[in-house]
Amino acid sequence: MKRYIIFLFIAVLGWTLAQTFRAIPFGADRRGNLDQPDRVAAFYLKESPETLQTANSITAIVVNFRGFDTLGEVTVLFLAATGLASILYRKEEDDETEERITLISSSLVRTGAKILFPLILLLGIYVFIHGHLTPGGGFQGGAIIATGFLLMLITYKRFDTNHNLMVWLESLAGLAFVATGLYGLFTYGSFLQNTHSVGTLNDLISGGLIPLIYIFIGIKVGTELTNILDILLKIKPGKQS
Amino acid sequence: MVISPVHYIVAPLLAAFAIPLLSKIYKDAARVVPGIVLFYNVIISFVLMKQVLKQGMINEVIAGWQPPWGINLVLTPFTGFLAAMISVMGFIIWLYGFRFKRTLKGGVVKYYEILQMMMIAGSIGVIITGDLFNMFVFIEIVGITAYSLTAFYRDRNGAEAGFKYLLLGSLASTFLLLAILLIYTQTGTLNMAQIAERMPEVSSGIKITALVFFLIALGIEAEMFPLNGWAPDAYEQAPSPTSATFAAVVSIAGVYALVRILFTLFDVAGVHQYLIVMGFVTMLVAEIAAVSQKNLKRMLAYSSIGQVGLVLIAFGVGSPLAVFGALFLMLNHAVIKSLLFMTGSYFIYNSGEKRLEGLNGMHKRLPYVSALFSLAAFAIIGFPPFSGFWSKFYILIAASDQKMIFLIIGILLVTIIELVYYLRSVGRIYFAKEEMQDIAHKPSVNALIAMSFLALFIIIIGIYPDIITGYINQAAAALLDKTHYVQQILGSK
Amino acid sequence: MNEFNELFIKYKDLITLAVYGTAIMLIIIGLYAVLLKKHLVKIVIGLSIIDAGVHLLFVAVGYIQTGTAPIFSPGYENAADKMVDPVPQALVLTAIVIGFAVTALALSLVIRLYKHHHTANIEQIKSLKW
Amino acid sequence: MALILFLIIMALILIAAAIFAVMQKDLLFAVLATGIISVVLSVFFYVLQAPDVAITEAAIGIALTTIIFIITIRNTSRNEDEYTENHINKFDK
Repeated sequence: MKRYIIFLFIAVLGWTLAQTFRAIPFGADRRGNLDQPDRVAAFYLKESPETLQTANSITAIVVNFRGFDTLGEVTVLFLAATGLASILYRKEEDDETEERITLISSSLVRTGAKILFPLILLLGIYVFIHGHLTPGGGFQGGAIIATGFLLMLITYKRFDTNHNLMVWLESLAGLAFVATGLYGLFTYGSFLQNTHSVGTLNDLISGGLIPLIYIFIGIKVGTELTNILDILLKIKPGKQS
Repeated sequence: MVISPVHYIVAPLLAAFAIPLLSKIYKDAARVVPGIVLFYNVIISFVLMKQVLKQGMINEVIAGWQPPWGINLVLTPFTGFLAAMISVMGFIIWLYGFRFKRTLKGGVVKYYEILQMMMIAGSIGVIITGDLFNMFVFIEIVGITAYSLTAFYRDRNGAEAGFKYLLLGSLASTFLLLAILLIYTQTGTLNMAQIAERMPEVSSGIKITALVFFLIALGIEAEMFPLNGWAPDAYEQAPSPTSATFAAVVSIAGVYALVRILFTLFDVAGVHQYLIVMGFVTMLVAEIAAVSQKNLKRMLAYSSIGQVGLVLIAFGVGSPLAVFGALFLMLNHAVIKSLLFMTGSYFIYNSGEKRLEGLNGMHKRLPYVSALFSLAAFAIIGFPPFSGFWSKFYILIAASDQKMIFLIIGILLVTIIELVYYLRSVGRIYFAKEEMQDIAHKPSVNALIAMSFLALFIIIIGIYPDIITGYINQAAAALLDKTHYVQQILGSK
Repeated sequence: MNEFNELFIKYKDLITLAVYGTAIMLIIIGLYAVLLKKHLVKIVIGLSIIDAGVHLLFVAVGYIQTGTAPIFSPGYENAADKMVDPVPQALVLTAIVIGFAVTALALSLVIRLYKHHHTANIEQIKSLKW
Repeated sequence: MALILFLIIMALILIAAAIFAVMQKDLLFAVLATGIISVVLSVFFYVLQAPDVAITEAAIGIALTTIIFIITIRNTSRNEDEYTENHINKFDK
């Protein structure tokens, strides 16, 4: 009985979605008037190269126009890592030896990982430093860095992420993000407000505080994701409580 | 330094990011710092409240982009009132739980404190933001912290309750995202004031779909029937200060989000009737379920859902007096229900028994706590001269103004149900025989202060409701005056 | 990209179906898994499939016929009128990261439940009333 | 024409992978199917002029989500239909 109700619900939902999105034509221009913006899309497309001198308008939105969302999002990730730690891994209580599981252990892979690791880190750093110019940015770069650490974590049993350093980096990056926001609040009267000297479009140093904030986001996201992976990899399979 | 609404969010965030570092330097940082931050929030909420009542509204712009282009934080008398209420409750719950953390070992305190503090900060964020997507982000912050805290005790039921909550919560966020997407395609903006302004142009099909999605999503957050399956388990399994926070903070934020979206964004007829019906069903089902509960915290949880149902009914009636009653009830619910959870958890702590039998004869062991519990129980049923009486009274008056006879009968009926199960618990405390045990756990001083403060509040408001009615009146007026809200935010372009 | 634009206009219905239809199908399939599957990991897989569908829907809604990516790289400084809507993309970035956070938390709860019950089957776990 | 065909084939792969992920009893393969969903989805994003989203989906969806699922499966059971014979949970209630 419950099964059929659920099927009915899913069918109704699918039908509703289909009907609704038929009224929203695919590929139509919904940005509004670009010269005198009446919708936010047009406004962002206009202001991002003009006022902010930021080539990647998505970066401009994520870091500046809607930077508060991003602060919240970084917090969500931080809280997820905290929650994960509280649910799974309690050093003080479990008295576990800090031994990780390794998924792969062929020597070829290990050598490969050792070579790839710095390259992946460099790629990640490149991605978030150029976040305001090319596609990519803090989240992407952070995720790439975490992938690099992941590679090391699953191939080397004794690879240590230097937990202390990670905690410091993560906290300081988060604090620096908030502090940059507060700089805007105290200098210009609005939280996260960008500086007025924004450079010129498509220079590496352009967009005012945007690249700086994106670097903080990159470090924060990278360390948080690595932290999450580290916690998950430290679970002992088969341990029962 | 000028105090502005953004401090509500920034102070807890700074603390949350700094606690892992600070606790390396000072061992007790994780326990002390959140208290300082939450107390700071209490202070700024009084300063800001004063300012709001003078100016009518504070509209703080983030990143220097005026609304509707950027994200803005709005403090009206309505949101300011709720934010102040949550801040005060947050601080009191912290004070109550200060000793509780002693029983936790080492590093776990840090996790608990960060999550608890951010749950309160996130709820304030939901309330003060003026941007739809930003509200989604804050709802996610509250959600993530709430799931983790529900599963905080690492027993089997905790994890299960947490998983259940997470499942419904993620479905809620899916529907919320879909609704936001629909609204965005039609209005081209995410600012709530501008959406409200442009809503009449939206075609009715999409409007209804978006409304239904919002109702599903926020119905889950606001514990509305039949989407509240997560609530009793989460209330039961969470640590006691967290249960109190769920009642006093999270449910308030959920109801706020629902009301803000229905009242400000949409102009669809029939929403009020829907709220009345759903609120009534929620209330009735929850209160009937509460009677049959054998577990104290579950009983309180169902009672909590019932109160939320009554709040929704009052919002549904929609007249200024009813909204006034609804806000008053939200305040009372936050204060009284958290007092019930606080005292109730001491009973559980002392008897080691989660079931109602654990209450037997508690007045001998914990006379003061028992008195507080009974006081709160009487207050929530609505006995004069406690504060709970006034909120119910105003809602009944508002319903009778609208000639809603069935509603009045229904509310009175539910009150009788409440009477049954609360009196039953109080009766157990005072008249049932217990198998004697040694006095084990006296409440600590900080918990006593927190609980006494709440009890004092209940009595004082009960005798002199005028202290608070002025504020609530302005808050209700601010919620209902939609055009003023829109003009104030968009006019400051 | 010019060739694509002509084809786009010609086969608009087909492409609309391919994009919107896929997104809605993903949401439906994911919802099926979440509501009817019994294994906890399957339920979480369902959640991530729903997320994928919603994200696709966001990006699809922001797409504009003959549009380019909203990046003012050299040579495209004045090409704003050709650019797709950047807002849904920015929102999706946020949503993806939040989705990952929720998935990680969900899986940690799955692991914890398995440790307690030695099963990940929801029917064997229900010790609370559902 | 090739592009249109490409798009449609990708859409079909997405749906097929999703159905496979839901129906497959061996969870490891189901998880790999969600990985494929992420791969195709990021190509989809790229075609729809969203390179930023494509990179994010590639980094988070393909690598990180898949690995945390695999870790979970390692710590739980691999077979969906597996009913445990170990009825400990009935005794220590």
